[in-house]
Amino acid sequence: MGYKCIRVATAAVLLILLILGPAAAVERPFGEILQALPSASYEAKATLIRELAETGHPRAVPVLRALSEGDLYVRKADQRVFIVRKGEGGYDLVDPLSGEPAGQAGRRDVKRIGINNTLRNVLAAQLASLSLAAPEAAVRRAAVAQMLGELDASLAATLRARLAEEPDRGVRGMIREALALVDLQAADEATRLAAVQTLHGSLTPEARVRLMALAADPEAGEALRTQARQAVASIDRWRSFYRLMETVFFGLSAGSVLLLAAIGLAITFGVMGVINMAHGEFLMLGAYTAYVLQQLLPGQVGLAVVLAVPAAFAVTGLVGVAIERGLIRHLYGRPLETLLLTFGLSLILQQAVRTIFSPLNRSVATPAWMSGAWQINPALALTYNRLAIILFALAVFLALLALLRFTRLGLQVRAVSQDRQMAQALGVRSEWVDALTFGLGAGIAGIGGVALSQLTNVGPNLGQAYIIDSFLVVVFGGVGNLWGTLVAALTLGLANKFLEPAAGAVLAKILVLVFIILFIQRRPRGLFPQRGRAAEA
Amino acid sequence: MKLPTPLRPFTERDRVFDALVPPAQRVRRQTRHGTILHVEDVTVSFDGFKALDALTLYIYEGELRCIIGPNGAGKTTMMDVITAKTRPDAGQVFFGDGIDLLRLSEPEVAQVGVGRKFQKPTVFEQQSVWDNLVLALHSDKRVWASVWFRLAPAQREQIEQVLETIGLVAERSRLAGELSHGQKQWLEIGMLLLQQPALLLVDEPVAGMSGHEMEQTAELLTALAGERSVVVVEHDMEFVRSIARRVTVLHQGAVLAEGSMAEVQQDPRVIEVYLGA
Amino acid sequence: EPPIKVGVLHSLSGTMAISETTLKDTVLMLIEQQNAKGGLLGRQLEPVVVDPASDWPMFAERARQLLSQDKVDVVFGCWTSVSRKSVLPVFEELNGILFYPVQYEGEESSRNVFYTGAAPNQQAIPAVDYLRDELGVERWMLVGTDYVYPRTTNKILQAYLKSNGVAEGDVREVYTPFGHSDWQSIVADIKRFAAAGKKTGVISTVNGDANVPFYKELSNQGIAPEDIPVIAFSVGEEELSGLDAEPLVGHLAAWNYFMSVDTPRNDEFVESWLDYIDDDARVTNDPMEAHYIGFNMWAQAVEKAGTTETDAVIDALVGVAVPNLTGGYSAMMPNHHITKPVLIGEIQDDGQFQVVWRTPGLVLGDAWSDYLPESKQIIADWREPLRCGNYNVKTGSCSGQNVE
Amino acid sequence: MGLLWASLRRDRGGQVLLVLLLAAIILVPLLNLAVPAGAPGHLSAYTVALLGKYLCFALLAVSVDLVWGYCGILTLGHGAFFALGGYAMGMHLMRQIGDRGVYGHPVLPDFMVFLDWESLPWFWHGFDLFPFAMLMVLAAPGLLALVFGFFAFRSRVNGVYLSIITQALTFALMLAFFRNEMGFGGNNGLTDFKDLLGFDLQSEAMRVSLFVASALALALGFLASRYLTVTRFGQVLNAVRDAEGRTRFLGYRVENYQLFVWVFSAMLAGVAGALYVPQVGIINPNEFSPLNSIEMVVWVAVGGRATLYGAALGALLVNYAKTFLTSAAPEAWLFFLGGLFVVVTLFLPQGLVGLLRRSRA
Amino acid sequence: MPSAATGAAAAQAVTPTLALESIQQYYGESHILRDLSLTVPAGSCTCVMGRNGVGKTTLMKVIMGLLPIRAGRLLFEGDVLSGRPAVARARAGIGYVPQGRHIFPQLTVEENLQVPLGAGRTDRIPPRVFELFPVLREMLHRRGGDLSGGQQQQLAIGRALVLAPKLLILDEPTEGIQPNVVHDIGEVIRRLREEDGLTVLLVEQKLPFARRVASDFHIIERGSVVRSGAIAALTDALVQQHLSV
Ligand SMILES: Nc1ncnc2c1ncn2[C@@H]1O[C@H](COP(=O)(O)OP(=O)(O)OP(=O)(O)O)[C@@H](O)[C@H]1O
Ligand SMILES: Nc1ncnc2c1ncn2[C@@H]1O[C@H](COP(=O)(O)OP(=O)(O)OP(=O)(O)O)[C@@H](O)[C@H]1O
Ligand SMILES: [Mg+2]
Ligand SMILES: [Mg+2]
Repeated sequence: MGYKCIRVATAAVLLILLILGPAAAVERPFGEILQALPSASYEAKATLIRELAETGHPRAVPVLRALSEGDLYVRKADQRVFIVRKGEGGYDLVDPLSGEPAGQAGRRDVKRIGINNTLRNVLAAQLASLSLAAPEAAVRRAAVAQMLGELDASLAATLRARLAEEPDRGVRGMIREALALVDLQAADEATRLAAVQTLHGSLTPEARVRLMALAADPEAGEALRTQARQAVASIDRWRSFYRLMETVFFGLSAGSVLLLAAIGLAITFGVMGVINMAHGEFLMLGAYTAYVLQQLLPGQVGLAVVLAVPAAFAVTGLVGVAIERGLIRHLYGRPLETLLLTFGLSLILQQAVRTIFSPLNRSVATPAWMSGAWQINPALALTYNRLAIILFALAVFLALLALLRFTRLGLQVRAVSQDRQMAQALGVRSEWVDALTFGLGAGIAGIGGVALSQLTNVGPNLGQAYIIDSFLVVVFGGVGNLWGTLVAALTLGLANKFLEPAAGAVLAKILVLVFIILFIQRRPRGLFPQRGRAAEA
Repeated sequence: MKLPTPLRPFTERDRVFDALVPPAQRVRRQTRHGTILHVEDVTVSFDGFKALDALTLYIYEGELRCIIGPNGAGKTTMMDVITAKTRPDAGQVFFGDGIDLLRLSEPEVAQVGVGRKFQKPTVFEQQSVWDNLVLALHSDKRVWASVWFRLAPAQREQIEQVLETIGLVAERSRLAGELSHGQKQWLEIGMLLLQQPALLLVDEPVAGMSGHEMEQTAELLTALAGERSVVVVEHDMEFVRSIARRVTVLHQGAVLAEGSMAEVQQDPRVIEVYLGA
Repeated sequence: EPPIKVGVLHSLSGTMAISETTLKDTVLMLIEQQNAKGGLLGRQLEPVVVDPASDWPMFAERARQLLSQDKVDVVFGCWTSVSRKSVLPVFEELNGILFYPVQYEGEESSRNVFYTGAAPNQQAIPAVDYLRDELGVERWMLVGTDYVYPRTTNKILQAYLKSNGVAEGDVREVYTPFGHSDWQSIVADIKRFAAAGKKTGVISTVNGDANVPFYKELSNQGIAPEDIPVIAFSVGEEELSGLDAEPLVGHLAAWNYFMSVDTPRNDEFVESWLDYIDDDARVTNDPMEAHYIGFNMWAQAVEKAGTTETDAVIDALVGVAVPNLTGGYSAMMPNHHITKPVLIGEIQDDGQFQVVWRTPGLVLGDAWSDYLPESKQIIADWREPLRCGNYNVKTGSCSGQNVE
Repeated sequence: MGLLWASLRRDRGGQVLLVLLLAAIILVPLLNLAVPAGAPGHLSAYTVALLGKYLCFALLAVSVDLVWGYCGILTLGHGAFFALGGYAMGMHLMRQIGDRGVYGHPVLPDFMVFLDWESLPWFWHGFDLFPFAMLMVLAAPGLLALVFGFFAFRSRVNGVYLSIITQALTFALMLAFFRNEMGFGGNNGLTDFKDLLGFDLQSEAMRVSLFVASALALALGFLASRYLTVTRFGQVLNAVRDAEGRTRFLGYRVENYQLFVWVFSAMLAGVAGALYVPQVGIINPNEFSPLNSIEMVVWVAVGGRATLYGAALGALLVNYAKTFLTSAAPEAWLFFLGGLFVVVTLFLPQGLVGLLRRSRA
Repeated sequence: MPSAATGAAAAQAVTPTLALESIQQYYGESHILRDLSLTVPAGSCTCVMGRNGVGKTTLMKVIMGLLPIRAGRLLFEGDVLSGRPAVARARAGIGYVPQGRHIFPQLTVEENLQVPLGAGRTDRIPPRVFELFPVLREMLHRRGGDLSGGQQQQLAIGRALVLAPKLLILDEPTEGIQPNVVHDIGEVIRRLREEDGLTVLLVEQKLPFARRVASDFHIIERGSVVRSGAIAALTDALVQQHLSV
């Protein structure tokens, strides 16, 4: 509402200015400042940006945003400034003053107006104060958050004014917090005490920093200092609680990555008994499928990632079936030799990818809905990609479990892997079962690869990075037990993340390995061992 | 003081490597009462199912004892307990007078003189019949002794004899894995003989043997008894009748009846659960 | 006339292939261009390519093969320090010439090796200066892969920062294993470290494959360059081509060359590279420029010496100056390191860097860091009369030499 | 000993291997030192070093075959023992540098100097003495194998579980040795060796001596392993491989047999590593890489399991193929090597030895 | 009961359920089945006998298609079986109870019984199986590998019946089974033949049992059939001659 009013008002002002002509302009007009941007040095640009913001021009926000996002260009031919949208074939130009389309230009006809980090800071600050009245609460919240860093008296006044009309409770809370931060420096004791009270549960880093400073400030009164110290203690309690939550989240997400990497192996190795050294390369194939799909669907990152899941399943699954039919089926009953064969295969697949896609890493973009974080509070944010992967891993796991539990295939796979000849003699088409199972394991690995493509490099070495961990997970969980794989993956993920802050990443990894070695001494058949007479013999 | 949980199992284990202890001597068995094996109140359960239920059983020195009982009565499980393959939940097993078998590991049980033939013939499939027998041969079985082991002429003789007995002279250099089911049974009996145990546990020796072979086996076992104690589990009543002096009937993990073959055969409970009309 | 043989010792398979294959292609391109110009001394150049397969002992073996079997006149090769360390004795024993194109930790100067990549003072120190002076960074997080280059660089930086009055508590070092892919905890840690109220910067010596997940995590956890700038020493155009640069815009790298540098010579180089590799999507990077400089230096030295004979060429090389791609000249110094400008670039969304700062002049590569107590007193000078790579000015002795 | 000769008489492959080694011990020094460089028949230093390296790998393969082929322990971590032996030797060579390092420090190796170590860590003491270092070449891998094996075998860890924890072991060691704090030179490892027993490592004579030492070590290692496999000890190993449980019921303490052969094999691997390091001039944590250990198993499988000489043959062949292919077809050698493994498994289930046997039959 | 006592001669008239013609089988170089021919008349219970190691089990595996043969022909209900894989034979209606039971050790009893359902001859476990072997119902959720030897044997027979076979091959089915159950199995075989029209091929060493359930017999020696006939013709003299050592 408020925003609209301002817009109407400023539009009116602008209209008047236009009618009155240049004579009435005390300050330089918006367009003129804008035209000065391209040729200015970085320092000069900073001043220009401030000036642009201060005009209060309705186009200030979009223009500044375009500048900060690198979408503000200058046309080489006439040195005019445009906002640019990258479209098919070329660039669509938008007139910065009117927001109207202004034709097209080729890549080489325009030049971007460069900014650097300092300018980005300036831009962020200016945008923040401009968007304090934005219609979306989230934008306003971000604006307030941005302001926390550089609070001063004038900003405080703006905020105070805003507080009165702010409809959103969350934003109001933030503004209050920001004002309390200002009030900490106030002259009278009471205001300061009240500010400390307000900041008691605050999780923003600035609050803690300033309270700490206050607690250590010899000038401040004893009561104030004690209050501040208590506030810090309470903040720290909350922070360590959220830190624990965060670590758990990290652990679960690390565990789900392990799960996704290992679950295909839990089938090819765990159920079928093929010591599948090429498993890592199946992951890699899945990741490359995601890459290829993104190439095929330019500009549709999200769709490509979603489609990549079935596509990777199909591609890797088929490769798996082909490998099983062509090679591995000759090796049943000679499990150790599958190691040799699949090791050879893994070398071949790696080199094949190197030959086809070059040895360089490929870039797989992350869709918008998997970028960024769900900021629960200033001390706890859950990144969307990790959240997505945790859910995805569980979904894959459950689907697989259902498949093996509720279809005939599951039973037949186990029968075949335990006694191939007898299964045949009972009419089980072991060839089908083998091919399907291996294909399933490979396909699931491919799906895992799609997930990995969202987290890490897509390159020929991708598989190598995960193969050892995958085997560890399957073995730690107990070969042949899907639940074991789940529990093992999550346990290892959590163990790693809980150790890491104390021991460092390297030592944490070593400790986890040592833990596995010791654990296997205690339970020589993993977490969920196969039991019974047959297993003991 | 309590050790941290992961370390505790290492201290609990009572198996010790022989580098650390003097060679496990064959404890001289003092068979005061003439019993060579005491099985007392042994209970074994699997996931709540009692395979052995307070089983008590004594085997006497030099005796040939037949144990019969329905499928699943716990006969094989009983042998598992005696040979340390399965640890019972409760009960005691003594060998001779002094040896608590429950505290020994499988090789130690074998070394103190308990030999076993498995229900499902288990031989070393990748080794020749001859080598299978050499492996079984009664001798010092520690690592260092094996490194310097040489077959003495007397031992060679012994093996030849056993080969003769089990009718595998012609197959001596074939791989054990290539033998037929019955031949494997024989080979395992041969291995048992060469182990020279004081107590032989024989689980279903004549399964898959023809009538004539059955007679041979019967003769062999009868000959062994006296000098050694023999426990035979078998379902073939004809065979049992031909060797049995004393028969124990197990049922649901406990002794149902015991006595001479004639007595047992008359027992209505045995007829009901086992023999049939 | 028999051709002049040029050895190429870069891994084409294994973990390092990702970086080194490009360098092999670069050398092949340079040879082709030189041949098109009529070769050297009227002789054609012939490349001898071998694959040490990212296996360090294999590097030594291959080096020996190149020098003693194939009898090459010069070798361009190696990427990792350990591969260079592995071949070093071989080059000294068989008296060969190696051009090493990658930035490294320094602390070495061999008569037979020419270091065309950056020494720490040609990359790390200017980077710190930039962060401190231009961006006002006061708190420092040094994140690296746990191996010698990051360790040494960070040691030098620690010493440098301390000598500039940075407090103990305002510097923190964190190391990860090779190929580290789960950066959640470390990035969260960076955030916490930065929450102390002072402007914080991250100096990254994270190596190779670990960078992609590192940057993805940075952007996901919302670490914006304007809040916490990250400056990297091992992330170049090639690495960026393997990830979606969009969320990283504004983070920094310090190099001696960027593909985006606007000079005619660079345009020409980029053009011929894209032509040669026949793929418009490919990029050029700093180690490629190093090979470009090294190759031209060698060619010029051969012309100068009038022979490819090793000793003559080694002697002729010192003092040779050739144009670099950033618009100046690089010269081979007596310590076998070269002079280079240092550039700071900001990552752009197209995977390129925009130069935001450069040293006013050329920086001279320092083999022995002045910020390490033991190495402070060592200098390298391969000219007469010193002819020594590690001359201890205190004791006046020339230590650790394998060649007379 | 009689048993050994008797079994060797039947072991044609073993005979060939020993004869070849003997020939190499005589011919290689002759062709390298006596025939002048450039003359036909001259063996270059490059070739000598290469052959020496192959022989070390062959010894390593024999040690792997002993536990895998004969005892059924599929070890995916034997590289750890090899590397430990190598590090023991490397540490001795580092200490031999003395004050000839770049910083001229009388005691500390270069990497310690520039990472600011104050004094030599305790575990570096004694390595300046050759006999002590040689003892450690055996003791370091031996002890690790003893401790690891003691617990693993006692707990009856076997099959893939054992394989994977051996892999975890070597992986953990790799990460640990990568750490600079460990005091083993981190990723750069130990390099820049100068001399051994007072002789220059780069000299022709030294190189030939190392080659001869490797050949002798391989011959002795082979004989010792062969002896072990033909005794009843070897039979018990086989029995364990086929039916571990059954072996116990015959009165054999299986864990002791496994432990013995495991430690013995680890020591052999350690010796191979110790001979390898001075010949290639570097030892770095990469030698602990699980991939390397898998490769060792592959050598054995290619050559032929449970034959010993087949393992040696496999190691020689695969490594020669690697050397040859990486220079002949740098872009495609992985295709060839991978293809070789696939073909061998599919068509030569008993490895190359099986092929030889079949062609003779 | 005339149907149970089908004589060999009477059966010749109709197509035999199974006919083997000049089978030659080798393990590597060792010649096990030598020019072996025999027929199993429809509806009969034919018993194959012979000493240990003569090749009885081998023969059963050959019939089941688990071992390749070098020469000879197999006819099942007049169709040529040779060359077809075991799966096809099972689906054609041959049920197999192997020597050594070959239970899937990690599958529960129920799952063991469900395995043959995939062959498509039936889609649920016939209640008949539990009727014949009540112990299986009690043990339904126990792992097959945990059962006692005799229980496993019963499971193996039950499992073969799930296939609803036309020909049931039993390799020493009484091995390790308690006497009253042995007796029951004899009854089962009889009932299956009578009520379900099943043909049975039996390997059996125990004479009394063989005499009780079989209608015909073949004696194998050195890989060939040396004697055949109706079971009544199996005299003690023949036994003495061919079945004792
Ligand atoms: N590991 C185990 N888990 C669960 N149940 C078991 C296990 N071992 C044995 N049982 C059960 O214990 C009972 C006794 O088995 P055991 O093998 O001892 O019988 P048995 O008397 O030898 O029978 P048979 O004569 O058929 O061989 C059986 O019902 C069996 O199912
Ligand atoms: N896999 C094999 N490889 C080589 N020879 C074998 C193999 N299996 C069996 N034999 C040999 O084939 C012959 C026949 O074996 P088979 O198992 O058919 O005998 P059988 O008549 O069933 O004996 P039993 O009554 O003991 O079960 C035997 O001499 C056996 O040694
Ligand atoms: Mg039993
Ligand atoms: Mg049989």
